[in-house]
Amino acid sequence: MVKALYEGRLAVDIAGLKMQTPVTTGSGTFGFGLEFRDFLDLEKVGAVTVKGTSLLPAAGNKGQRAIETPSGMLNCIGLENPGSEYFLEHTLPELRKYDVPVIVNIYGHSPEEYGEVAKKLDVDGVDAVEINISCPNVKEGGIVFGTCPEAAAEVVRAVKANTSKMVITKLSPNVTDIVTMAKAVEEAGTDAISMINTLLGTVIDIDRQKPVLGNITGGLSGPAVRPVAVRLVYQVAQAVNVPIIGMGGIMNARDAIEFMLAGASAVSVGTVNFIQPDIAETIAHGMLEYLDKHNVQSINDIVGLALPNGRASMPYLNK
Amino acid sequence: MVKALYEGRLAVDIAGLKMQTPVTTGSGTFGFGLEFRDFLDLEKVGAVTVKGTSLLPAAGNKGQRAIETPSGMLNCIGLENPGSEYFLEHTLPELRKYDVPVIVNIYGHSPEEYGEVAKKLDVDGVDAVEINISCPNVKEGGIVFGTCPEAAAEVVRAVKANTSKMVITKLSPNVTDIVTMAKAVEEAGTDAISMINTLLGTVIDIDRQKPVLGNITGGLSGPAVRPVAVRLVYQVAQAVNVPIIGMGGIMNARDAIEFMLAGASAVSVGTVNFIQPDIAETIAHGMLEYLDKHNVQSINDIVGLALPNGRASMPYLNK
Amino acid sequence: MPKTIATAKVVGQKVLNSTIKILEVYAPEIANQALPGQFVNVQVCKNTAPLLRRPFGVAGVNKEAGTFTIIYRIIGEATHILADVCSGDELSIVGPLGKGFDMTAEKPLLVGGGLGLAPLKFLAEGFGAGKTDILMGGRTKEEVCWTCIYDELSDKVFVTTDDGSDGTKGTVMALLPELLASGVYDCVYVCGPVPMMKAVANACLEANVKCQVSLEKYMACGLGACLSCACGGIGKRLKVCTDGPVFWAEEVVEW
Amino acid sequence: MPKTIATAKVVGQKVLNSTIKILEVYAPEIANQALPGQFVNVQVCKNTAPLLRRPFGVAGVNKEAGTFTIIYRIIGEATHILADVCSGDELSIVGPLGKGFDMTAEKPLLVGGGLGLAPLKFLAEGFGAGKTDILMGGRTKEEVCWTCIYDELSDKVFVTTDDGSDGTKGTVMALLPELLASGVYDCVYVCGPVPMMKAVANACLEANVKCQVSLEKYMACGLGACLSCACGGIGKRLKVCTDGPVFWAEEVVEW
Repeated sequence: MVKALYEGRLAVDIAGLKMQTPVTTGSGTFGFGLEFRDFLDLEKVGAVTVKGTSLLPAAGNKGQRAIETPSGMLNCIGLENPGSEYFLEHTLPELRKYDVPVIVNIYGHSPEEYGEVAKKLDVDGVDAVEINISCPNVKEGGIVFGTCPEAAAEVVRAVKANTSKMVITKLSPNVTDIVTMAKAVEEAGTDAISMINTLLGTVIDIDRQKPVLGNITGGLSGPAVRPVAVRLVYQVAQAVNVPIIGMGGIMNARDAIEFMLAGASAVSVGTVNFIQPDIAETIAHGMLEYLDKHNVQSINDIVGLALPNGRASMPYLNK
Repeated sequence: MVKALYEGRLAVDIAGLKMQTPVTTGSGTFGFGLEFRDFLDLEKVGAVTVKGTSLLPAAGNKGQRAIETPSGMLNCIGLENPGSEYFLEHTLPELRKYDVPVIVNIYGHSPEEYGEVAKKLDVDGVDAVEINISCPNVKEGGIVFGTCPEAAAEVVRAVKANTSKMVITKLSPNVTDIVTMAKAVEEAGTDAISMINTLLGTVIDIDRQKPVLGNITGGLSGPAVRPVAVRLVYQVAQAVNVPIIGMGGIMNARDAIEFMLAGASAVSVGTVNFIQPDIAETIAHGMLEYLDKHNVQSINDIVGLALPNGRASMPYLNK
Repeated sequence: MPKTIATAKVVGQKVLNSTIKILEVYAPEIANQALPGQFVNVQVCKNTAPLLRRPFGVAGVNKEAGTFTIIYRIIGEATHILADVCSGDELSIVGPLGKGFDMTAEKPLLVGGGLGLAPLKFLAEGFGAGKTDILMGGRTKEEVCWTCIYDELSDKVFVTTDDGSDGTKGTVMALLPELLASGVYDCVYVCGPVPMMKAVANACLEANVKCQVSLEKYMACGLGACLSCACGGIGKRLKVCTDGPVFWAEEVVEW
Repeated sequence: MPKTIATAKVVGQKVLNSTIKILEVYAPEIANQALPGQFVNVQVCKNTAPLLRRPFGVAGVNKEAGTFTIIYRIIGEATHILADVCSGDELSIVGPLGKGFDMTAEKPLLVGGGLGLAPLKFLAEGFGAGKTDILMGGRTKEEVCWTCIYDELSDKVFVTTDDGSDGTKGTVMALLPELLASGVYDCVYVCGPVPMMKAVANACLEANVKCQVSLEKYMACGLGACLSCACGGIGKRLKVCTDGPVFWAEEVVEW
């Protein structure tokens, strides 16, 4: 890039992925990035994470797909997407016009399928792939990859074997022991961890006496889940040797900084994109104010400060 | 009781515990009930569930013990309580002046200790005990009883062996598979299940760069968690043969009815007691309005209506 | 025509009936661009509950004054807050959003019910006073109190109510067939409850009259990102927020 | 003296300085019962965020009018909402809560800083105009603008500021020892930041002058149920909300 944004004070390097700010976008909450061009400068976003992409097009779920809940929302889009073919032909060329890293969130229904998508997307213009392991494993009768360490590890290995790109694995919070999950995917070779995916929830329409969502359950996101997300990042940061991209209910710079103090090396904004479509760019300004207020030069220097022994608590920072 | 409240339309029988309304109070959110006498008629509450009681007095955690979060709150009181001795001598006699069922929430740090508290509280005036299994198992190096089916079952057996009272087991939501937990405690003999306990979370003070809570993490409660709680009740109701007392973010009659449609036979109001101290009584009126609107005689008739096959989905209703 | 996040200043609110209010805000960047059929996404408060913006069809613009209006029913948490905003208050509003109505009709017939009559008002103004006829249906007289608005705007105003308390007894389908048979109208624009829109669309198909429908589906972003409002089109998926909310009736396969 | 949930009607708000406002509400059931040192728990909005009520010390009552006042700093989500309430608005307020100050002192010295000066105002009024002396400390002149209130209420008004912009330079401890040594005061009432209260309590202990402290701890219910605000007493646990907020200094072991 011609010139570093913000004198490079917000620049981070996530397992080789160079971002001008620590802020990327939650998969499925920022479309393909292009939808937000009216509101922000895509080149001032740390990285654009595009929506979950599968080998073939997917129509998603029928019925109502979203509902607001107290300080949050449930969604059951069902990973609707035009498929990897369409993405490579129509979307990626558009995105390549912008000087911003592109992370493609991918999913499949078997480790093999994950591998195929990863191979298909191993092309110029794609800077990293993020594995969505919160999907039912069709072969294993629909149990979710993200709740079983072995299954998750198998998916990560399948993806790593089929791509030259940096690989991020997105963890599900719907588990008893997230640290075991994190170590399993680290062991399997993931280059970074993003967390958290949504919490499973439902809302019932008491007049119709039926669940509101067509899929019955949906994923809970938004500020309601932030305390849970920060706690999980706080735990995992003390256990793994890979960087963490923290997410879950970030609404502003304060919240983003909270995740970084808890051990996240970068953050992702999700639901807030629906409310403040320019947030992925503007949040950077609040981060700079914070650095100035605390006399810190680089955003990297605040990562993990709130851990029991501060940054010494993070294996990743002490390799 | 001289006369049934509300012509008995809200009366429920939870494994032998007869309640005049389906509304009880979340342990730790209603003190010993006596604190709320200025605001409501204790005899118009379905049952009073008193705060977590241990064999000996407990001082609880140091530092800040609560913090508000978006549509919720975190607490790390640390189960401070005056102990079973004090409860029996000073509190219970006061409570016995009221014609209302009393449920005592109990906890220990080993199955034996749970058993001892249960035995101590196996007295007149106590109508049921609720087991808090979300406590660290000291013998097992602090892993939480509530996240391990065998450990939870052991606690339930220890309590059942030491009491003649109806036994409720309160499930933790911080598990991968709540159905397995529910079946384990059912197998071990619990008479009813209450759910959910709080979700583990934390908040970081970005200026002090430290967790806000003295205990670092706390339990998340309030409307923020309601979609998760309803989803878990919805799942467990389809799997067990015992009644469920649903709780988690109930703020009003609509929310209480939502839990019952999802399969709860009774409900518990928690955090809302801090905001509307009369809610445990007043919520009944909203329930009656709902019954009238839908031409239903008894609140029991709406339990489970939102399940996939309606009430037929509940083993408990089809024994 | 770029979408913007406007800090709109509330000009004032009027009451249409016991549950419906008309809100006028000053936001030239939106007022100057909005077309009939488009909508805006309003943030009713800065706290996290209610969290999401709420979408409202633009009910009219005053380009000279730089203002536009939305018409809403006070029904939930968000609209109760909205009902309390006063002249001078600021609201964050994203817009204009979506695609508007086709404006090429020679003699348009508008058909609407409920809040669907709000975007149709802007459409009637777009065609010009007296250019459109309107057929409105409601359950009761109170629900069709919109006549006070359309008497000024439209040429002929046809009314139906389920209980017969105003106009013809029945739904809009009690009058639509003969209106279509008259051969006067070359395009029908319908916005209202889904059953009404489906019935009208089918009637137009049979009568071989063009028909545009304005769909409403629960949406989180209004920008084509969240896919909450997706529906099925011919051989492709449609987004109500960006491909619509206005569609030619035949475009929509799965409503 | 029963606690009640009052639907209080806002009488009006006054500005004390750039960040502090005085809110007066009509709620006779609370105004007629509240004693100096007690507090109320205010619900600032009906939505779920902010969720909990916010506790504020009662700053004064007008029994004839049935009103009372609270004084607050506009600092967070809740107080920003509170700052916008207008005359006529309704607020749900629970109170009166907690135990108040001992009123038996012959010659009381009030010591306070920050918002701690709010409950002390009610205490000064309780003792009667001119009956109390007050020593207030702040960082700057702006923080001790409360003199305008206490000049009317108290006899002698002593002021200290960290930066010397008003009164004596330093903290209240710059003046307290000699005031205690004067032997004029038989009881000191302190409400302010914890370091100030600890220092004052210790000085009183040394000077053998009785001292009451009014503690502030994060609380969720204010009713003695949640135990968020528990602290350590002599051989027992104390609840700031029901055993306090006012304690004799020696009662509190772990602040």
